[in-house]
Amino acid sequence: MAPVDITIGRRPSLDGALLGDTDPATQGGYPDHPPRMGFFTDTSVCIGCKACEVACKEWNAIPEDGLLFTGMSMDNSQGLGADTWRHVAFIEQRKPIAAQDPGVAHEGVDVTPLARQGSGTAAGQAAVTPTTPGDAGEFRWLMASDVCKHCTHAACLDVCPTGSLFRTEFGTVVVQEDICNGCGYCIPACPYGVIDQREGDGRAWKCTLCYDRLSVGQEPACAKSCPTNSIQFGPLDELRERADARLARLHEAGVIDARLYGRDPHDGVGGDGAFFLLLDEPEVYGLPPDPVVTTRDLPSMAKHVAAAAATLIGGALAAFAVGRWVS
Amino acid sequence: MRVRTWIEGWPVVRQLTDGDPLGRGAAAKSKHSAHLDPRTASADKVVKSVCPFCAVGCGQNVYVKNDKVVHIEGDPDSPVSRGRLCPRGSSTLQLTTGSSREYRVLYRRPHGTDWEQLPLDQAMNMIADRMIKTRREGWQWEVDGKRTRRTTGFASLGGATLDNEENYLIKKLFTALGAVQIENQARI
Amino acid sequence: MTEFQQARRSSSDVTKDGLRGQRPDRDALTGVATGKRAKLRARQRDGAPTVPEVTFTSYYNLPVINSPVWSSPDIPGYLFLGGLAGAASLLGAGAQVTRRPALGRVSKAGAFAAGVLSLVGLVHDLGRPARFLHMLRVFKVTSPMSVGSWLLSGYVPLTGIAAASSLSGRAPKVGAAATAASALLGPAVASYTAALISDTAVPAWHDGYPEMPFVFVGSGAAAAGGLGLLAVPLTQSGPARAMAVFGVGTELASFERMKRRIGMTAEPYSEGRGGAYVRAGKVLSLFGLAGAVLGRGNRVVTALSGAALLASSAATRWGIFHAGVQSANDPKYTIIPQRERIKGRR
Amino acid sequence: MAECHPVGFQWVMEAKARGAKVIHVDPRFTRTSALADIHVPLRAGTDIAFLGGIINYVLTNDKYFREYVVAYTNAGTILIEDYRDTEDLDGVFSGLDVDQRSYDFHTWQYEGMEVQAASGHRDLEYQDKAGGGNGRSRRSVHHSGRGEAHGSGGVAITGVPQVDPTLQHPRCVFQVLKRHYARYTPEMVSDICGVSVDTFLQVCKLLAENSGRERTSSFVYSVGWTQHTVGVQYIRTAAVLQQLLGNIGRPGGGIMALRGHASIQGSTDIPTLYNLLPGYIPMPHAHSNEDLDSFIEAESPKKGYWAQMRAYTVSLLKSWWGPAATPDNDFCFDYLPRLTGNHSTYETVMAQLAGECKGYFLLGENPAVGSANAKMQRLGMANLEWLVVRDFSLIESATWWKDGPEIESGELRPEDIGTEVFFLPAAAHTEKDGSFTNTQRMLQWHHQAVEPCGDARSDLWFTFHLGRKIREKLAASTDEMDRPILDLTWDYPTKGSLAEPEAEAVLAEINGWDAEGSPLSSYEQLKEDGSTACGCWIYCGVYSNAINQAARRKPAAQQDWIAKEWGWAWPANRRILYNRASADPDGKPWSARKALVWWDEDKAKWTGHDIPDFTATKSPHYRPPPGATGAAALAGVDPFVMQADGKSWLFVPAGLTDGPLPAHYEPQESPVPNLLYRQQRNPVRQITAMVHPHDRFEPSGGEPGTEVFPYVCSTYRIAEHHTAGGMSRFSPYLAELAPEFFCEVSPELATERRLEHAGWATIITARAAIEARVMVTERMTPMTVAGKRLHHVGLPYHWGHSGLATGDPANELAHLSLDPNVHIQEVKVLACDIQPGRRPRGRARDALVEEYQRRAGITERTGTEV
Repeated sequence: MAPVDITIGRRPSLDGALLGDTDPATQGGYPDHPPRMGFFTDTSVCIGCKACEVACKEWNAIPEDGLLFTGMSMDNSQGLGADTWRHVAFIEQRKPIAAQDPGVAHEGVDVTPLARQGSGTAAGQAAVTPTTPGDAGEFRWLMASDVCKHCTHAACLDVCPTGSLFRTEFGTVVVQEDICNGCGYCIPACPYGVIDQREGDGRAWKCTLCYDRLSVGQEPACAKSCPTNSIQFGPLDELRERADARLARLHEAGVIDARLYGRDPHDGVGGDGAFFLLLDEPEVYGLPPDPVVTTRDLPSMAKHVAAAAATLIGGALAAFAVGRWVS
Repeated sequence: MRVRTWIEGWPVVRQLTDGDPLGRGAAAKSKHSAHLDPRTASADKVVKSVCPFCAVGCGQNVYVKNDKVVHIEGDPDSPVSRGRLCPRGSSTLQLTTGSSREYRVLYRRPHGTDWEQLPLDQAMNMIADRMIKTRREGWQWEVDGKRTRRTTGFASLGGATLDNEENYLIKKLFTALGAVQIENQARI
Repeated sequence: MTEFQQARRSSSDVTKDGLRGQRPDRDALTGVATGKRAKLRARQRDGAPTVPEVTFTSYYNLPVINSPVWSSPDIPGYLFLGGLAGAASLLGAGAQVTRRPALGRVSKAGAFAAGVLSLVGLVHDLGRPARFLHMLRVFKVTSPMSVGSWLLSGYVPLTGIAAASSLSGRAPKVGAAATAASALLGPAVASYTAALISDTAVPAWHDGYPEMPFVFVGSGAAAAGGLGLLAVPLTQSGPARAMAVFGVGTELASFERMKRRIGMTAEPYSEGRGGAYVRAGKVLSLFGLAGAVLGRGNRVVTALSGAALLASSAATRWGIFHAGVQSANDPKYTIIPQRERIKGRR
Repeated sequence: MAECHPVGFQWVMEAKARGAKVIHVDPRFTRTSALADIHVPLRAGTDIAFLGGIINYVLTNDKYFREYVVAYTNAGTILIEDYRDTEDLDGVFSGLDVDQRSYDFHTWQYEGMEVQAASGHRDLEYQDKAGGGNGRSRRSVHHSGRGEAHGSGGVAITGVPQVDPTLQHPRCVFQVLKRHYARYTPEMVSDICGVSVDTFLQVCKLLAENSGRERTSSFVYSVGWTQHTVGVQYIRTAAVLQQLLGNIGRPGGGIMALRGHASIQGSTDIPTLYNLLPGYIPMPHAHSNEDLDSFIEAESPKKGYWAQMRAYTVSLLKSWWGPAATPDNDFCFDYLPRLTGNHSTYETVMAQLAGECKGYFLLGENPAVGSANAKMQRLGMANLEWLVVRDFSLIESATWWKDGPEIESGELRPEDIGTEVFFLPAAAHTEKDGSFTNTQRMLQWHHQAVEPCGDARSDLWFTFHLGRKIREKLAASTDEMDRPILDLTWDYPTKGSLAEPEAEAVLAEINGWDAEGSPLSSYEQLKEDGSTACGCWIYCGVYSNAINQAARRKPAAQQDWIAKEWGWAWPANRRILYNRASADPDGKPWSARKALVWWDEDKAKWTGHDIPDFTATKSPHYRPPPGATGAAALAGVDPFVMQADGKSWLFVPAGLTDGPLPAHYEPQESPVPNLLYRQQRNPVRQITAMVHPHDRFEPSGGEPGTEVFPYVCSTYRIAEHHTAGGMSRFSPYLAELAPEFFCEVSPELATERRLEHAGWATIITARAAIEARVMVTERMTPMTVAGKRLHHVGLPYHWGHSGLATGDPANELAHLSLDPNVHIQEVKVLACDIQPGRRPRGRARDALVEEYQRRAGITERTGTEV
């Protein structure tokens, strides 16, 4: 038996294990790894065709996710889950993109009372496809393809007790179907509501960023299908550069609402491996405005747990100390 | 030996040995993950094809393994589509290999209330017989004194989803049989 | 025509030598190139892009995060039983030291039974129960469930040995060692589940993480004390009575503190199913506390108060469980605090 | 386009990235609108008014590309004095025969010339040319329409046109055009289309600014233009505009048809259509003693490439009847069945109902959902003796006898339906070799990947073996009736255990061969003497050098953007038709930044990025000698080589059944009167053959009862599904994306009719009542038309009762009033009512429709006026 090698030098630094800008593949024990790969989803050119949803399902053989007419504009898949790994959101708004002339005219109707919380109204309670209130004659239809963010600091991966969720050499986060025992911990841990349990199967499923395809140098199925290049795949560094240039160009062109989401390596999850260019606040698309990886607070939690445990011991000691008088 | 392999393979041990003390990466990788074999890479052959849905004509690569189509995706070489497919094109694998496809001849007899099965060859003979009969019954040598040499006994509809070669044979055969009511989606 | 528009006029030429200037930009700029409204927007382009303040909105009021798939009674039961077991192990060890054999038997047996049942609950809730052993595939300090699994896999056998020795009277030294070891692990067993639920994106759970361990150990202590009051003769139940008082006090105080501190994300602890359970737990614990304190000499009242304390602990865990689910299912609990946080940073 | 052709839309985005402006004109705000620069919602059915308004703008503001117009169009050609425009006759052209509902186009002629109808219509003049004939046969020819024959152009002219290059002559086409569109003012457009004057002028300016010498603009359309009673004229209006702007034959120009099926272009080129033979050669009509010579004489022009029609026809007959086709028997020309009028799919349904047509093949088509007035389709099928359905799954057209709407309502019982139904599973494109012709006329080969399973077979297999069996069964026949089938060349090689015919052998026959059997490489090699055979002359060259050119797949990255070595486009692998027009009359590119093909003076030939759609060595300075015929009769400045005069036509002197210039008519059913003319509808729309109790029309334009159907509904497609759903509703991944039939309405209409978002609504026309889930959305906008509020009801039409995603077919609502040129139904505009809640079940459903008919005072005469 070879001597167990626990050389310190091969260990990644524990700095940045839970927060901050870091290289997750190195953190994951891949000293020589390919560049970190990711998605940049530019929603400003998304046409909402849903090719990504179907291509993803075809490649990964994901089950059908229910036949439900939702009334949520053209979105009948509702969100990411165990059986939907790419999800195209549709939002109808009384807002201009920039100088587009949308042609619609609804001067006579006030949509505000119809859509109480704007686009945030549940479709079943609305009198109209929920619309963000705004000026009459303004209109835009936002579409955005959502996906697992492959966080730099991934809560799902951190809390997984079996090692089913693991960091790949590409810096992505993948669930291993031969390992997952369906404990379900990753599901509420994800700040984006991405991963979920498959009914009848019991295991947790989510986007793998087509780990199998990446391993032979092929791009993920969704990015490959995307007709308008809204979903761009590549080394994360390149994507970030491209996204910055794109944002600057859009701002210059008057698309003032444009913003990057998940691009910042100093945000609550250390930046996303799959980040987005959005045209409105993240929550409009169903994304959390300021997600934080829950394990960022783990050291503090541990301290509180320890203090509570000590308190319990103290309580027990005290109980026995006073026990002889109270019986 | 086996025990040793097992112990060395135990991720908890690998956490210590493989430079992944937190067990979040290399140490946690499973056997399955270590031997992923994407069917685009393991296919026996890649067959060049064209999307069967709309008329844009996007290129498709059809991946075949053990004489089964295992995947279909866009052909990046295509100047039409550059490898991209829409949701319908992306569903081609399901279209061609999905469970909704019928693989048996079905027959409904006149006034029948359900399908019956029929051997293909028998069905072909029955259809040929009916065509000969109906063609004859609807035969018109002349209409209003002018030679027509045709039948109006049977008609066909369809072709826009078919190959040029198929349309050619349909038009050739049915015209030679004297049929004129040959139509397709182009009119609709 | 604005300068920008001029620049945006098609720059792609088909010359005799081929295409020229075909990719001035990687992707199309949408909704910017028309004349009629360009001026209107041009004004807004001056200066840095500003994003207008928004009030709460969401995507069709759908939850942002996925709700836990954990089911009741498995998981709230697991939380409850883990607390009961951990605190009972301490009572068992104390009983051993202070020579209260009845209290020892009940507490040790209780700890073992609760430990086993909590494991059963955990395994039963797995999507793939047959893969329970995968829990020991890795040891992850970042996963309270991983740490807890290793903890329970050491702790439960120890409580079993302690209980067996105590009930049978055999191998007293082994029993004593096991009792001591389980008492060392007990507080961790009673408290780690707080980190387990807090270490999620569920607003009501995560936001409460500083107080949650105290609520949990308090609740566990109340339950373990309650068990003692229920099943141990008056002569030996003194420490259990004190433990119960300590537990209820810790739990109620910590809970109140937590709710006050976290603000709106505490709403689910007072509303709906979660709120109802929490209220029931509070009433039962006060009832139990009163019984424990006032019914000191009465075996029946003591037993009843013990039962009430056990029930209150369970109700509290059920309440916390459901409140968490409620907070996950309403997007406002995810979005509004995050919005506030962003505002606070500006 | 982003909805139905998303992958094609990447090129729109590419153009946008290079600065192109995208204008989307559509009643509803779609995925395309979301990314367009301007979305112009206009009232469905008013495109001619809208485009006519732009033509008027271009003409009155001198925005047309004068050099192009003068050189390449018939703008200067002078018309005869007899011509009367809609200006003169309040909405109709001269030559209208009200009783016959048809036009005599003899008054639409050029001065001093005789213009023959375009290929499809020349038979109309058969009487004039070949003698004989009577009014009745002429009418039948007329009613057959045959506008598809324009697919490859073609017209016959004799004589020399009189041209005024100054465009000043009062009877020259340009002046006629100017007068014709003068009343299409911005205000009028606004009133008719419901588009604001501002928006309309903005579109005009953008289009005019972006056209001319230095810039080009392109139009893209789909069935939103074709499915009207004036569908052909919609596209004609765009053609007039694009000619005026100089946008034809040039890079970045053109009018692009986005077609919906993989080989719908191919099925028109090699037509499974009643009125055409391969390569747009017309099917012959019944005349007394007609032979090949008189057919060619009547059908073929003397100039341009259509002058060789005899060679094309003889080569086709040789490829069909081989050795049996000899000069002595007219190459078996007599074997071709003859038409006696219209035999289109909708007439076929009427023939089924009448019991005349007893057998029916459905080959990958689902008329029970996808054709207009779906109920009539089903009733027609219920009256058949036998029906053969070939498809992947059990589509509605295969199962209507079991679980169709008429069974559900109790109107029919399976026990009472005598139709014998054969369902034969079809092979998928992965299971057979073959070629598709895409919407750019490009043939692409798909290779067989696997053998089909079970009984699934290709249609090549089915047709070949069916023919083989029939020939065997009739082998002993001496009946003259059976000669054509017995003489047919039908000996294709087969392969594999299933005896699948070799598709490439069929392609070789389509391509054609010479007397030695060597593949031909160009249609210019085709001979009149029977020494060549060719199954489709426009496809000649696809198998040149015995190489399957359609299977060429040189990667895009290894060639220029024209990608000539990917697949093969007809004719002769030219990618942009009439590209001679990209150069000026001297052969130089109009602009250095718009160079496509040009005359190379040194090499004395045409060269460029694309293959020149022109005789390669014909100098721009070539002028035809007197008496020249065929291609030689065209000058070096005549880019439109399929036209007998080499010019593109602003004014169409012959070839269209409903007028030489497009004029706005209201749809068959419209709540709005025609504001431009007294003539409400297209006077020659095809309607009379279709009058049937299940196909009643509604009152229109303010007639009593119009108010019963106050809304305009339009059927269309969405990205999630494919046409009638046979290829999408049975796939879970597509079904879940759009699981139910829904209608789209504006918040205003929802308020007016108390429609509940995500609830149910019932939509009613004079034909049917259907139910749909309601999508209330601001994407649907109310319009002000003729001073009144007008609402649209949007109806995606993909659903039926079978498959995973189900719902009522929108086509139940449609009627059978057709375009007179091509017999396409008007499903893009119908008048309807909408009410909250689900439709009645059983007999009550019909009762509701009858109640509406009664309230609107509908009789069999309603809506049938000229």
